[in-house]
Amino acid sequence: MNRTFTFLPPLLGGAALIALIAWFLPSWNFVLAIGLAKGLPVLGLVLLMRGGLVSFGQGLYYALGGYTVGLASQYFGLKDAAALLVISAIGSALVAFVVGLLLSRYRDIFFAMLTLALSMLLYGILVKSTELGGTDGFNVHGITLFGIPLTGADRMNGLLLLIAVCVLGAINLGLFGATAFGRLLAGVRDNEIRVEYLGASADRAVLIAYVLAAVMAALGGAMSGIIVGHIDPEMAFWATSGEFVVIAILAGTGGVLAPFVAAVVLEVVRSFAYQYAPNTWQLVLGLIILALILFLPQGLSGLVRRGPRAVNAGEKS
Amino acid sequence: MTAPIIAAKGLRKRFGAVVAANDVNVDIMPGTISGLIGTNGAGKTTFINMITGYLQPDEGSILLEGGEIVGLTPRDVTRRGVARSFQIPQLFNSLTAVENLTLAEAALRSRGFAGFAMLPDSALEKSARATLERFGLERFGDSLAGTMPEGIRKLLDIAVAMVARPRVLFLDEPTSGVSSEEKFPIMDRVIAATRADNMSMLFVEHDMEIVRRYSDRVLAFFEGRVLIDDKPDVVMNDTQVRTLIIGEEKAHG
Amino acid sequence: MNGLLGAVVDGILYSAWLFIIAVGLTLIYGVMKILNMAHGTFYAVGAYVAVTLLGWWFAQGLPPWGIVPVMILSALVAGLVLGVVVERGILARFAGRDPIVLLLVTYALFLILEDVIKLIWGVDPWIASDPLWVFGQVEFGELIYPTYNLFIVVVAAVVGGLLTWFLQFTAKGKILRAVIHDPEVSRSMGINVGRWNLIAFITGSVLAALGGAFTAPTISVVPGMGVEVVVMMFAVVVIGGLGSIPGTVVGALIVGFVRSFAVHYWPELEVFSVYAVMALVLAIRPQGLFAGVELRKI
Amino acid sequence: MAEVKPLLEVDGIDVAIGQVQILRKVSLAVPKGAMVGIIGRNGAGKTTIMRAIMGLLPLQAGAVRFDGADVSREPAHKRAGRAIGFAPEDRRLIPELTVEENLLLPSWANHHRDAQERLEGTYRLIPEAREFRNRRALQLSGGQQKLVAIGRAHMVGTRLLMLDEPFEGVAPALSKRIAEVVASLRPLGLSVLLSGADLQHAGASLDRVYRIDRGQVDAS
Amino acid sequence: QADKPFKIGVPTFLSGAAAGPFGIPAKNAAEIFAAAANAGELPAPYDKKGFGGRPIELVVIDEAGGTTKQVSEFRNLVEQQGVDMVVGYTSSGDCLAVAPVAEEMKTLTLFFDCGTPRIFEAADYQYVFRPVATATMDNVGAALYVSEKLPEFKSYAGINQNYAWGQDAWADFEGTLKSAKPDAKLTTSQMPKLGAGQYNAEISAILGSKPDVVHSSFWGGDLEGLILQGAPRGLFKNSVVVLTSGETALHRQAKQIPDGTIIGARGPNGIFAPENTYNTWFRKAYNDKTKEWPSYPSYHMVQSLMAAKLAYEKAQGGDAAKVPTKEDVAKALTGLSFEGPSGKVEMSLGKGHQAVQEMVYGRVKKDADGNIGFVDVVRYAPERVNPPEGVSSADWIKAGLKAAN
Ligand SMILES: Nc1ncnc2c1ncn2[C@@H]1O[C@H](COP(=O)(O)OP(=O)(O)OP(=O)(O)O)[C@@H](O)[C@H]1O
Ligand SMILES: Nc1ncnc2c1ncn2[C@@H]1O[C@H](COP(=O)(O)OP(=O)(O)OP(=O)(O)O)[C@@H](O)[C@H]1O
Ligand SMILES: [Mg+2]
Ligand SMILES: [Mg+2]
Repeated sequence: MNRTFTFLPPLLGGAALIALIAWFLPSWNFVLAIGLAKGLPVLGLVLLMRGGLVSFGQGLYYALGGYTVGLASQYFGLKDAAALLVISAIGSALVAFVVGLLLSRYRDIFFAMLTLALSMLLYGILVKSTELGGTDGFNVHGITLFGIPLTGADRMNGLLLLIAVCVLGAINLGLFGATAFGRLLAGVRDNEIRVEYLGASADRAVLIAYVLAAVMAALGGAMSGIIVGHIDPEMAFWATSGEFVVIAILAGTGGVLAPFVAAVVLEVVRSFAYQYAPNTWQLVLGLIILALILFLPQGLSGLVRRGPRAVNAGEKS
Repeated sequence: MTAPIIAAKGLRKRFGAVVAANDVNVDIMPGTISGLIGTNGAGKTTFINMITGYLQPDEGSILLEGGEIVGLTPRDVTRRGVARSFQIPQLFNSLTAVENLTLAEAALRSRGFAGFAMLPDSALEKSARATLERFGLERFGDSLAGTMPEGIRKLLDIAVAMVARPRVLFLDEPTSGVSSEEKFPIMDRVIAATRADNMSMLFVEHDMEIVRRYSDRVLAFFEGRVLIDDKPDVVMNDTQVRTLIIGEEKAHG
Repeated sequence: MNGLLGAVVDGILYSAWLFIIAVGLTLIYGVMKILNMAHGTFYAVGAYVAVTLLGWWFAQGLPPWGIVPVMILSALVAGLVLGVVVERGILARFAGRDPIVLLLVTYALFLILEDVIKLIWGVDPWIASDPLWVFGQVEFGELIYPTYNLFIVVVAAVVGGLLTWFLQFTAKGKILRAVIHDPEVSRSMGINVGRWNLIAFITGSVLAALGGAFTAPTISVVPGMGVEVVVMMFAVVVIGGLGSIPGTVVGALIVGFVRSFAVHYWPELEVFSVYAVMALVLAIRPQGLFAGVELRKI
Repeated sequence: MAEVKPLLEVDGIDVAIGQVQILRKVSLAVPKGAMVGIIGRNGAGKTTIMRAIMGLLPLQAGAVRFDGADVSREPAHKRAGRAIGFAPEDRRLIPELTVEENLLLPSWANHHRDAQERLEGTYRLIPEAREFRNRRALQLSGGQQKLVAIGRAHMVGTRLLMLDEPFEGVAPALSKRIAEVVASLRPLGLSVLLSGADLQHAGASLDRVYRIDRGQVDAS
Repeated sequence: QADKPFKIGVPTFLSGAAAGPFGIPAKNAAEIFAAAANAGELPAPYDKKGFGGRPIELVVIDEAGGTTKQVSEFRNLVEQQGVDMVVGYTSSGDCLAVAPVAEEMKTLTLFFDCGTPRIFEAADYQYVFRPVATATMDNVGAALYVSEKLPEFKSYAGINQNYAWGQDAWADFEGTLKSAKPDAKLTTSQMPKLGAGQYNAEISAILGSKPDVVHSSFWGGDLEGLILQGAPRGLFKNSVVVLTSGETALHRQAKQIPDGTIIGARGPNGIFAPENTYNTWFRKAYNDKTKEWPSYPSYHMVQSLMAAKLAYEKAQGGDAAKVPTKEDVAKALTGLSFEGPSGKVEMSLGKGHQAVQEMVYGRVKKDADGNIGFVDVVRYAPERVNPPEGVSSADWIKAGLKAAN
């Protein structure tokens, strides 16, 4: 088998496992769903991070996905999840393409901050849009998939759909990693001068990764809107994007499964902290993050990867 | 008479008070190998930087097979068949040597929509290892570029540059940092590869032995000017070159 | 006319406040390459310590002129304790890790400190507003301001002046710049890089706490007050060019004035203003206004 | 002839970077006032030895002694304080400072009272540096940076000067002079440790040469 | 079964800026209520032990973390902690998001403090209630008060937080003035972001525009900051300032709040609460526990819990051994009318799920010792400051506070 596809068995296994857990522990399936929905933007972030780029503004697309679902179902009566997901994906891809034409020139902290600024601009607009509920946002209900209900008592269906979306997203990015553009990202991170002197466009690779990441984030936001049944500007707030970054770092850049695992783990940890340390859950969460960084230097994906690589030594030139 | 593949005319470049190129005129003929020598700071790297689009000359023109390339980006220049290595190697430090070469191949194939096609892992790796072997680097296939010794990085830098199969190749001090007993075998390999593909090549070098042995002609730079541009023997015996660059005359009084 | 004067005065006050805190952030980043997400929380701790000490000071009926030293002392105490504990206790353990991982470490720190603040000071707001009254008022046109508000401008000028003088004109400052650029080579030249890291981190923390201490009397000191601050400071330092002191001055002035003029003339745009100007500056100058220099690489 | 105690003694050191073992049981000695070369092909470990001596890499085993004192656990900046100067092969100047400030940095760091004299000495050694003393380091060509880096090491290295590949990338006229100059430092009691793929330039003046291959050293 | 503890989930802010002014007072109130109820020490008709004999057990969680988190935690409260009822939420966004989930999970949920009228105007619920009034009456009341009580009032400005609470407050205030005082002129409307803390520029802009009245729905640290920064700059001297949620800052900042400032308490709570046995009990119990006087969020909490207790016991129909169904309790709550520490409460809107109360405003007048007192206290009957059933607040205000007729 081609090495490109090695991620498939664990991915499908993981998906089946999550579905099983949700089946046997129904009281956890909402937490799992939230985790998975956050995993999608993280998946995109991890792709960007392979190119050395950290976006502090994936909330922009998370919100875009959520609001697409909300607006289309509220104002245009479109209630079918498949159609909503497709519209979210296409819409955010278009936005990301235009925005990306500017953004793809930026690197490092400047990329991070510009993405942050852009998502905060959307946040500002949403906050001011009282017709859309302002900061309170609004509820989304009655979304179905080809007539099958997804929420309420049938939320297992919603979770299954989400799992399917995650698997497709992960396969998509896994395969992208094997394309020329996908491989180029590592070069962009390491040495852009060399990339240019190989006749390739670093900006182009960044643009493509950015658009893909945006689509993932939008799908996550759309699924979150469907499953939570509520959307609000918080989705575009920097803290939301920041949380994606946190999960992405915990996940590490090693694979397409780790983002989901990290997101779910963090969500479960957070749930426990909320219930058992309501007054100090932030402290607990902070300590756990520190411990994870200390003991898993490569992120969760480092757990399954071969030994650590001394990347730091690369500062030679 | 054949036309030069690269014709640089009247190049000027200054950085504040420093004149790094002062009316530089150089023709590079197809299929030839030129050596470029000069004191430190003479403008050798600047010359390569201007040709490959990293720096824009203040004045002058550079024709690649008759077409103007001043104003093009490094990427565009590279796509037109010019490649280079660097005085300080430019590698993908967190990747292995094999990965560096496959990435170079990926870069080559990322032009246009072809970039979305999936690349065959094993085939790429095989050709990367073959390239390494050609440069005698097979031992380093799986070590990270960032952790390799300087000399190996130099070589890998050249190998990476040659993945694109350019028609003109510029090497900035290819053998500095390489042990002396290995300099010649390495140059042999590089020269063989260039000749095989009928490339033109220009290399900057401080080691006069190498220059004498491998160049068809030699250019000597001094303070942004071309001191002399001639056959190796002529250049090496030129008094100015001997005093200013090789530093022999002084010894002989 | 009055409106304009007010906008300018408010702009200066706001810029001064931004500068003091942001310059600490930029200093820490410059030396340690750590973008400290907990910087806003350090600011909050400075405010809490100051408000506690000030409350005590006035409760004792001690003379009002003493509050400036009290606030400086608060900042020093807060900055030193936080600086030493965090740098030696936590950051040193993660030395050499990827900057992005260090970012996550400071984020964890931010979470932890937010709760630690709650454990120490509770969730009720703290107030010590006497300084706003005891120094009287000044008038600019028709607008009156507590004289105390001008203190922050003085503090900002002193901080900015001292830092610039130190970095540009003293040998120690140039040593620090060497550390900023290349810690390893600095070590082999005989520079104690570990100590400079600590010094830079403490200085940055003290500056954040100083901003908090001088702001404390004018605000209600509440949990979470540092959360928004840190994003604002990121905007300032990014506009100015990370790691650059003159850049931070300019960044603070731009953000301060843009916000002030928005409030005065286009209040509905106030929320957008900072991010819009950040996007605009970056669109024109991708590296910020005063980007650091790189050694020639090729 | 009674063997005097060497100035620098590297005694069976093992060094690993990350998981990779780079040096194995490396020993070498630099007598006072001697000029010693380390020759080895690329990747043999020359740079690693120097970095280990400087304290930039931790030792797994063995010891480094300088002037009789065991400095194995001493941090790098203290070793510089013992008047060991190190010019790395990849130059590493501070780009935003001027050439002169770059040269003065070690003196400031080590509180040299005679900084100005040292500077004059360095300019005498490398007159080129005087020419571009007020230019910022970021603008220098590769070779010019190399010269300044050697000069900077010379500012602090009044007892031991470690030059990693000083002749690489330097035009022949200049590398000859560097060799001469380095040799001329010897009468002043300075010891020099040089590395290179070959040291023909230093050639005759070397008192002792160590050959290193795959992290192991033989004296010759 | 009948003496199994009755578990109540209490999501309220334990961290962030809302913890001090709202979350912790509410939590205190809930704990006081639970202790007193379990001991059977509440005034009649709340004097049965616990909930119809079942001891009350509180599960307090933090409301911080965003709506998604709250929806998730709501599910956890129900499915993992097995709570019988949820009484909580200060943030309107959380209320809006939780309501449909509560309905879906058939969990009795009482919102105790959030203000947005949208909840029961936009949807019908069976299991969701709000036994306190919406924020509409705060701002309608404030507008009525300034237009009726300040004859010289010609221009006004606003400073409100830039989120739904502040935006709605401002829209209601301005909307009501349009009909109550059509010739009054707007000078400037400032909307700094939530938690900004520093308002020098905003204060300058307001001072520069010289309004007669300044409206603010600020709360918590923002409110205190506005008072701290505004007072020395003459904000309260040059204009009459209306603080619709001013009550929470009252005791802490007595020194700074000048005479004449108009203060609201989101209903007849705290200082404006009527003299009755419940209020007497509550003030004493709260002060015994915390050494402070209760402010409106704690009134809101006790009031909500009282409604729940009353409805539960009503659903028992006098049979202390009976465990009523949720549906029975919901039915008992619907349209309930009861009396608590802040007087009479009628669940008369939103098909009996939404309470109305009277609204009270007064102007500060300190005595010689600087203790805060009030003059010109006006009590607006519920129907003057709340829309009639079936009409949304927004429409009602737009129509000049006139219903269909
Ligand atoms: N950071 C690192 N991580 C892993 N291995 C490393 C690292 N740095 C160097 N090495 C390895 O250590 C060996 C010795 O390297 P070193 O740089 O000391 O060689 P050198 O003799 O100085 O070579 P050169 O002449 O090229 O400078 C090399 O094989 C190299 O691959
Ligand atoms: N980007 C730049 N900014 C300022 N000055 C520059 C820049 N690039 C080159 N110079 C100056 O131009 C002159 C020529 O530099 P160049 O790098 O071309 O020299 P070189 O011949 O390659 O020298 P070497 O053999 O030392 O590499 C030098 O004096 C250098 O300082
Ligand atoms: Mg050069
Ligand atoms: Mg080396």
